[in-house]
Amino acid sequence: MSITVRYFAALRERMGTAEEVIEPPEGTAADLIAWLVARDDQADALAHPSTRLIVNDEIVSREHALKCGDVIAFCPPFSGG
Amino acid sequence: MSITVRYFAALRERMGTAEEVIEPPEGTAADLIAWLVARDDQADALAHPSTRLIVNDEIVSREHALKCGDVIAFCPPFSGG
Amino acid sequence: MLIRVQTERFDAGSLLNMLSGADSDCGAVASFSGQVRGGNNLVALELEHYPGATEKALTRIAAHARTRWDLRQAMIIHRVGRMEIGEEIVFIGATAPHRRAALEAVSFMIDVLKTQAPFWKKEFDDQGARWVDARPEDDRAAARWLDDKEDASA
Amino acid sequence: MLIRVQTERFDAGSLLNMLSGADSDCGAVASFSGQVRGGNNLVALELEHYPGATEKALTRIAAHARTRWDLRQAMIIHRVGRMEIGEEIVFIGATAPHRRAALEAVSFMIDVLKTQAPFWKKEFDDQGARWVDARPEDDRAAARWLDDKEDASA
Repeated sequence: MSITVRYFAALRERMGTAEEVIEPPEGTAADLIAWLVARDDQADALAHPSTRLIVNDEIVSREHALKCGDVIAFCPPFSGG
Repeated sequence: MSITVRYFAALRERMGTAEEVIEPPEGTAADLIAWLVARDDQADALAHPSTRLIVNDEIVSREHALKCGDVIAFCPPFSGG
Repeated sequence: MLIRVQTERFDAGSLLNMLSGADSDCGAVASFSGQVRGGNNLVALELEHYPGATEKALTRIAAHARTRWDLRQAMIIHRVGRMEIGEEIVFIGATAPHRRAALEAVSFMIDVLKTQAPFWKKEFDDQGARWVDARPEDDRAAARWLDDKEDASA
Repeated sequence: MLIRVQTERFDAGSLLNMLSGADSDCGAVASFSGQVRGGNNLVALELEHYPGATEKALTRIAAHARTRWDLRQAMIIHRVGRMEIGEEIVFIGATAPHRRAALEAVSFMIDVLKTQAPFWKKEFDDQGARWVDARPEDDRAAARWLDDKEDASA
């Protein structure tokens, strides 16, 4: 399935890109993280417990099932305000 | 001893005056209240537990000992803000 | 520390901006404004106070806030005299390096002011005038701060 | 309800006055402003955010405050982009018939914003730049509101 992945702030700098479109197998956000880490060691930061996931503009847990066309964003801990 | 007594808000209206200078015997604020009530039935409101006492600009309890020249104010419950 | 009791109207926005621009090591500015609330056929309020004692009470409240929280500025402006619906009555402001201190100090100052500063409100409606009673919930709100002496800014 | 994410500077005083004049049945207006705090050789901040998701998060936070307290207005204005020391970052405001609702809603909105809205701060000092870490005390401050579902406005 086709998924758009976005990286923000420190994770954007670490991944060296703000956005990519990938074709992972079906699964949850956790499955996607494992797939991304297997693809590229640099992606281990995505697996850090402090990383927040936003799918289609909503914060989700790692158990969230992804579907084709989803936009998932990997976010370091928020520090606004 | 000479004491200046001030009345505020509803107590001012009830006592019919904003200020008077009186010559009560020495004693505490509680003694003064008893003296004022004995002088004038209208003054019973001064004895109400909700009445606050301010002596020389400081909130005091009924046990506060008065001295000659003090200014004591009888205050209904505050309602500012 | 700025304490003022005045009959003149004031501009809450200007007061807030005075606080905001005061210190470069302040991350946080909090404010509370009280204004005359319409309803129940209210036409206007009249605020009486005890000149001299009022200013001392407000100064003590702001000083107390400054010993309890790490503040830079503390401001209490309170009007007296006659006020129409929607007019400002009181402005409370605090600045601090960190938000919790500014927010709690403002809550503290308005809560304690309600029960410790000699102001009295008289409400005028189409029937006449009456003095506003003290509210038990105001006593509880103040007691919450005054009974609990520990620093709540953590 | 006014939610805005913008690069432009804003005037906190004007925003406060917008709130103050809005409703005649409002006795209380509370605000919080966050601004860039100097110190530690800080020169400037840069705020990154997730366009779209940010506005949704802020809208959800303000709507949540309105279900939890009896509010008339709720306002969240947050800047993004580069900001110098002393510049405003965020303005939070609420109006309500009663003060406790306005004060608590403002504390709630800033506490929850810190942990639930996708903003990231980068600090620039004389050594270079670094991303600001999340602070455990911010998590605790937000959890205090989100774990405790009862209405605290009593």
